[in-house]
Amino acid sequence: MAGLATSFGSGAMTNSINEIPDSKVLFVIGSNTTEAHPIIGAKMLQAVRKGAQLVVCDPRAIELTERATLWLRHRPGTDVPLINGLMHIILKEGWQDSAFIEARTEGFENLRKTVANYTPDFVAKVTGVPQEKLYEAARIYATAERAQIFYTLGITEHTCGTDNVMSLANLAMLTGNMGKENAGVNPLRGQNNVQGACDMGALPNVYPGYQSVVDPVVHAKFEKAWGAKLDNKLGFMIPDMFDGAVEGKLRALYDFGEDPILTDADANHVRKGLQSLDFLVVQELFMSETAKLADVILPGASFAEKDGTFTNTERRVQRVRKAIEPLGNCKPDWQIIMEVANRMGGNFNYRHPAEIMAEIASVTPSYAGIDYDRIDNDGLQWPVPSKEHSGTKFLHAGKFVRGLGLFQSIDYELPAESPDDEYPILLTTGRMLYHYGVMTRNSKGLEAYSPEEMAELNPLDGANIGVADGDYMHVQSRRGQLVTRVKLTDRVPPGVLFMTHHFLESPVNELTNGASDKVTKTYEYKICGVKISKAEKPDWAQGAK
Amino acid sequence: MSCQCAVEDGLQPDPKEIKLGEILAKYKQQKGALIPVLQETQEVYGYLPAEVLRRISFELKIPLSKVYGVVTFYAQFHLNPRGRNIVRVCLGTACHVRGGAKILETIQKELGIEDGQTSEDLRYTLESIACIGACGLAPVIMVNEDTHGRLTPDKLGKILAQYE
Amino acid sequence: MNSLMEVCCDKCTHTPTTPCDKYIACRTEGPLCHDDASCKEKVQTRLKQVVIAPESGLKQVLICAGSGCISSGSRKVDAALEAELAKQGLADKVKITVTGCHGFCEQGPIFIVEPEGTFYCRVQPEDVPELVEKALGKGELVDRLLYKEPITGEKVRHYQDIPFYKKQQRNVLRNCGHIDPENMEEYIARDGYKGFVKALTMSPLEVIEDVKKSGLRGRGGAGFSTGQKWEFASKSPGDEKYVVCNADEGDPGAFMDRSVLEGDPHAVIEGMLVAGYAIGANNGVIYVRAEYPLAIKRLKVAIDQASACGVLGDNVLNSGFDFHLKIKAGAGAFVCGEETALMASVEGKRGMPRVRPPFPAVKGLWDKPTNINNVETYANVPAILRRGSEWYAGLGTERSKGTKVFALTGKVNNTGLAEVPMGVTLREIIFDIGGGIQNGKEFKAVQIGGPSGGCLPKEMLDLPVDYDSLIKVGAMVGSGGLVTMDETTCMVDIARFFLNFTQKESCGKCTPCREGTKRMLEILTRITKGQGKAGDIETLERLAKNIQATSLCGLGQTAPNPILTTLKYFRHEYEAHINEKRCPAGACSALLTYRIDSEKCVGCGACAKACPVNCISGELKKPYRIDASQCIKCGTCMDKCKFGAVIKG
Amino acid sequence: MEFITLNIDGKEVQAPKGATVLEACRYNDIIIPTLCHDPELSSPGGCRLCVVEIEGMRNLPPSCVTTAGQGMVVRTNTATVREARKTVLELMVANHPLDCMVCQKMGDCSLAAYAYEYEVANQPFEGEKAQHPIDDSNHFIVRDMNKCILCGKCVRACEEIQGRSVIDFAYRGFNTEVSPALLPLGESDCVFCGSCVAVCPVGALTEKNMIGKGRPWEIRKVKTTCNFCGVGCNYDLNVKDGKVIGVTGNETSVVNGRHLCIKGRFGTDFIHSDRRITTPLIKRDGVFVEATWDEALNLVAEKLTAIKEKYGPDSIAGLSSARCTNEENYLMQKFMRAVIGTNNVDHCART
Repeated sequence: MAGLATSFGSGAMTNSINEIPDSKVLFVIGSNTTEAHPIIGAKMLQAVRKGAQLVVCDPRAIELTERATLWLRHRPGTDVPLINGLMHIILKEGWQDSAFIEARTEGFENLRKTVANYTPDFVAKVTGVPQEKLYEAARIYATAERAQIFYTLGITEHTCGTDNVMSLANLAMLTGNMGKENAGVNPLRGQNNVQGACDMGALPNVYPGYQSVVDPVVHAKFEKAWGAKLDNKLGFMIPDMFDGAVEGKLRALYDFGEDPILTDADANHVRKGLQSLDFLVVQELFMSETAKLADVILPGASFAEKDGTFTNTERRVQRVRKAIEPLGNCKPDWQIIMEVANRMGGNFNYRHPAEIMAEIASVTPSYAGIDYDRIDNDGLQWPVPSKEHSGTKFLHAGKFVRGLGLFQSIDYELPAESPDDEYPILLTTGRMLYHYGVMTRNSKGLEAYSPEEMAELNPLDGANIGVADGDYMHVQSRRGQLVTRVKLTDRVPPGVLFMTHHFLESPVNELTNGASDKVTKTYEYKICGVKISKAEKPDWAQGAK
Repeated sequence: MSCQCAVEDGLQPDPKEIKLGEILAKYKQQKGALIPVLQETQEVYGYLPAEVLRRISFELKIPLSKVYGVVTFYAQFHLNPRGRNIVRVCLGTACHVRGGAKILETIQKELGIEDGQTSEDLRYTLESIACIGACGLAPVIMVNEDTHGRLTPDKLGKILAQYE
Repeated sequence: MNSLMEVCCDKCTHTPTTPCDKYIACRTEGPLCHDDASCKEKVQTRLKQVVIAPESGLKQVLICAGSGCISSGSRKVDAALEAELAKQGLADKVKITVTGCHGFCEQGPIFIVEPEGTFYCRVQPEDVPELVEKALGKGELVDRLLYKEPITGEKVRHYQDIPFYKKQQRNVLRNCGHIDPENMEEYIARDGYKGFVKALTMSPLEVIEDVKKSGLRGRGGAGFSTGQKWEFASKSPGDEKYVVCNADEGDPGAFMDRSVLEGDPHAVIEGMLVAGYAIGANNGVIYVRAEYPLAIKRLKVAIDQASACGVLGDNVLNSGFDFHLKIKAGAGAFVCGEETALMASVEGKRGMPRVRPPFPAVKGLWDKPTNINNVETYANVPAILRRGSEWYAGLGTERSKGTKVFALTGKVNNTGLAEVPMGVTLREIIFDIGGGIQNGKEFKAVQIGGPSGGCLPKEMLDLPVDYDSLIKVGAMVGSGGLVTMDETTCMVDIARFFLNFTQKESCGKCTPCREGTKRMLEILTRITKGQGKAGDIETLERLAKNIQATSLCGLGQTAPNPILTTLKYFRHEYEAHINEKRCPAGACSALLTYRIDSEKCVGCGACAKACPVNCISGELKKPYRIDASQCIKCGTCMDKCKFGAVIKG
Repeated sequence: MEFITLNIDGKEVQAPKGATVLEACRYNDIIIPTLCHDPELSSPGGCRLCVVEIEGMRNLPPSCVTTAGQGMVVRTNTATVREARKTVLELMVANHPLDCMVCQKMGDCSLAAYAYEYEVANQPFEGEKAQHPIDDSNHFIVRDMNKCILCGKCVRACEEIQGRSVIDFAYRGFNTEVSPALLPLGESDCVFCGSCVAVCPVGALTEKNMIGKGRPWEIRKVKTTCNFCGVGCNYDLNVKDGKVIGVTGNETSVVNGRHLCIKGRFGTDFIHSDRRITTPLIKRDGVFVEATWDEALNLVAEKLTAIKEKYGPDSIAGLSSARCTNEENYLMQKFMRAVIGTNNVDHCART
């Protein structure tokens, strides 16, 4: 998000989901959309059915690559050279949108100098993508009247994640594919309310609506609005929290339903951090790996048991409605927080989430026009600056949020950890269709359908270590180890292992690297080195087919 | 989709598979190629085995359900092995009025199989057909490519016996 | 020169890549680009070898190799002939031409000696030595192999004097049986491709105007004006257009398209070329039933030959017009004869019709403007161009022009193809050409137009056969199948037979056809089994009416026609089945009883021996009897009895 | 928008240019029964239930695929039309199991509703009925093709909405069935999005998890936003007796219409998982012990207050959640900032 915020002034998806079926060119990179965002994936397939050209860049063969007009199978971690290479070709062929560059952007000369070094020959060598495919991709994207870029964690979950994002922003601005329908840069947000959590300022550097905590005007506004003295320095990001805990700087953690042991990289480091705390409160639905370490567990309510709103990936604020009473003694999370706050001297007096939304609207300019009545049926896409405003379908029309779009000159950096002689296999992680996070393991149907990890390994690598399809193998990195079942498939190229993070029996984040992006501190989930060997069927799998 | 092709297993490539590969290569770039591919493939295999349909679907990028839909729509395609000799009894109008039904009945008795079935020794497959277009010779049957006309029930035994 | 297709000398530059616009005329009148007596001599000499002239002293044998004659053994005859000619030293004197169908399949294998036109029929290999010796060597007649008129018993020598042919006017079929369909020079020698060359001298719009003026209407079904159809496709905007030939002749009882494809494939190609030129299409597709392997083979040969000499391909005859032709083999679905289903099938899909509009002329094959006609329609086109639309419009009736080929089958003496001008009566076709009903039985009805048509009774025999008259009485020209029935044919059973066909061939897309034909068939089957109930006729009528009104395509809309016409003209037969449990025609086996006439029975016991359920008993030399309670009504006893003692009723 | 004028049932009415006769009728609140038509999908014109009379046209054209024309005269409710529709319905009913009383679709079945409206006799025709084995091969969708009326909406939803074509028509004529290729659905490439179930007008396709759980009139539907990925699909939670028994699509959902993925449609049973924590727990001597809310909340407040006093506000951090609502995230950060006094608040993915 920081990447797009730097380039455009706003980090959200520029366009709307329902623009997809009528798009003519879709450029998808680092996104297994049909599995991670199935409805968006289906809309992409609808576009293909209507004749859209689909360019997919992914090291893995996924459903989208089968349906693509063109598939660029670049090596993991080579997104920046790939995009720079495409821009090199675009400039060489004169396919850039000079009028757009002139009128709407700054920093173009720096970009031009950088990408000059990314010749097709060099890029083909680094990325493994043949030159003619680079040309074809550049042509399809740049010569389209309108083209949209989509990406997800395959782009961001790298130490160079911000660089990757800014490269894509460069590509879009270079060709003028910005600020209109069916043209833009669209990060597909992972969780149901990751957009909303950011919007609400659940970030150490901003208040709701991305208002900086270090901006004195903003600081004064919130002190007044909340009637409290507020801190004006940046807080800890997640990796800082676990580092701080290990170092003794952080003493207590209030965990609001996250399970960082399973979902954050380098699980052993996370566990160690959590164990170092004096006090850990976890508000949860299930006894997660993290909850097991808690001093107090406060039982929250599921989304069906409470009212509220989620903000989806296209910035649409939509209602969550209470369908049933909270189970047992559970309480909606907003009530729990309120009660804790009030016991610590706060003065939180909300009778219903609608009242909280009213307060949000009063302090958050992009949510100013939102209330429960207005979003009752269709929701509203922020920015909604006033009660009269009908929401914003696509961003940056006529003008970027930051004024001029900023070209950044980005160079290729190696991942923090690449495969080597000792750990020769590149481990990359992602999602699959049948589970979401770690919660769907509690759905009987989904669990029965997809009960355990099926790590994807190329048959050649399988043959090397003597595992057959359906066997189990041992995977070890510098940080940890696990046992997983194996699916031999040429969906992954030789030398690459793919796993998901849904299964606590094969906890992939025991292996992943805790190194993170220099700006956003997003972990490098997508690349680390591991070694593999055949394993016996583990105890937890004795029931498996 | 993982490909378990014969070459990888170090086995001799199956000549039928090679033939299928040639058919697919010939038609891959042509639009509307599914039916000719199925026809030529059935020439090679005698019928259309499931794994062959999967390969055709994959190579022609046509969903398997659509391939299956086409195969089951047309009378010409068969999902199960067929007899060495295909006996087609014409039940067209002209043959009907000249006793085609009796011909079919007699052949059923003779071969011990019903319309649409294949004998256990795979010698014969019996089918009825709407019209061969040899109405002048009614009643007619076709055995493989040969047409036999002006039939009476007592001629049938001798005709069928010719086909091993 | 071994073929008219060869160049006369080096001066001739015609090839598919350097085409000459006079190529076709040059084949028979050439050379046209230079004056050279020896070249002219070569062409004329060859021409006389192709079309045997009476004064040449040569003889030609036309042996039919249509599907009908092949199954009667004609390929063995021509092999024997070749050997025998060599043996008797006549190989140089006699030219053998293996032809397509003569249309008189009943009498195959057919063996015609030209130039005098002596017609021998049912010729077997063992007849060949005698034919060679007498007919070809000495010029004598082989009397026993001549055609015998079934009613008078008179022997007929000449082809053109046989009543079956005499009353016909062969336009579409003019080459069938007279040329070697696998040799393009024979087509060209008989004015082939001259119609197309003529078209090239006209503008596409003039061609369309000409075809409109001719009055030609589609020969496959509803009888829509061909010229108008072309006009729609011509006016429909599109950079790419298609010409499609519907050769999915599926009506049981119709085989004229097969005969044309097997006997004169170039006529169809020529018709398609004209259509392509007229509407601006550069690609053509012929969709042929898979059940017609010989037609497919001959078409392939013809397309290859036409392509090899530049009549098909890019810049045809240096006209700037490109035309490429492909064959698509069907895969066994009657409904693919419906034009939208046919195109779906060409596109590799399930052959399910779609709703029209849009019509193919607007959105056809691959969603491009498409003209689709059937084989016979295209085969009519060359002569219209060559001989003029006035000539064509002079044939037939006011609103139905030209000639139509009918496939005459069933209980008629002469089964085969009859081409007659539109407007002749059913009686003329069935009695004058067809020679009346077999075995002296009485004519009862004729099913005209296949499963979509209707059954007409003897009161209708004097009905002129044209599009509009037939529609008025609930039948249709359709593809032109004429199935005649005699007094032993049960009309309920015939309706059941057609419903069984349409029900099996329903594509399943729309409810009325998919479910409705099934229910009608079930009711008809019940009636023929003696299980009919009061109210069945009314239910049939109600279903028929609603299926006609609501079905998606022509197959469903016309499926009830056989029921409605048999109900209209033979309602009493239905009533007899339902109310009296009796089949007046004696055809429905469930309603029959077999008994033995003790007067006629000689007590030979053949019936008892043959009975599959052993329900016939008796003592030798005394009358046998059938136990009706055990009898399965298979009729074997009746077939076996040589004394006509087994009676059914 | 341009409009045309036409006459429907004797009244001059207006309709948008290019509309079908069906759309023109609906635009003017004239009811036409349909089974195979769906505004979201292409129109095959196959069921023939929507036939009408149009002056100058042969037979009874289906309104769903006939374009309305200026000056057209349409009759939607004549005896001929009603009889044709009734016949179509009778033909469908004649090939349909009549086990309505135990059918999951009872009360929500279009065929039953129309058969009732058009007074279809109970057993209109005797004869053969389709005999297909029930495909129960997977955890999510039950396919009873004996109840299928071959409207093909599932086929089109799979192709046109999902872009997958896992199912299609197979065989032909009376034997036509909708089927995945060669194998039951559970062994096909189906991703169990359930779009086919969502569009099925009869009981041929049903959600396995809802079978026997409730009748339409017993169920309360609550529209909400899915809690899995970031697409933000809306759907209806189906509630009976205070329990969520399943999920159905809601066509008013702006992002996704009726369509969902496997998780949204079939994965919400986690709500009632017996693994849910339903009472506050306090760890005493390494073991969790059930506690009252007051005990737990007091303990949390005491501990955090003590740590804040001892080590300062920045020794405490809040880990908020991308799974919780905006209101909860807002309160969480407000709590950290205004009550604890630190900016140490973050949540998982900040991409």
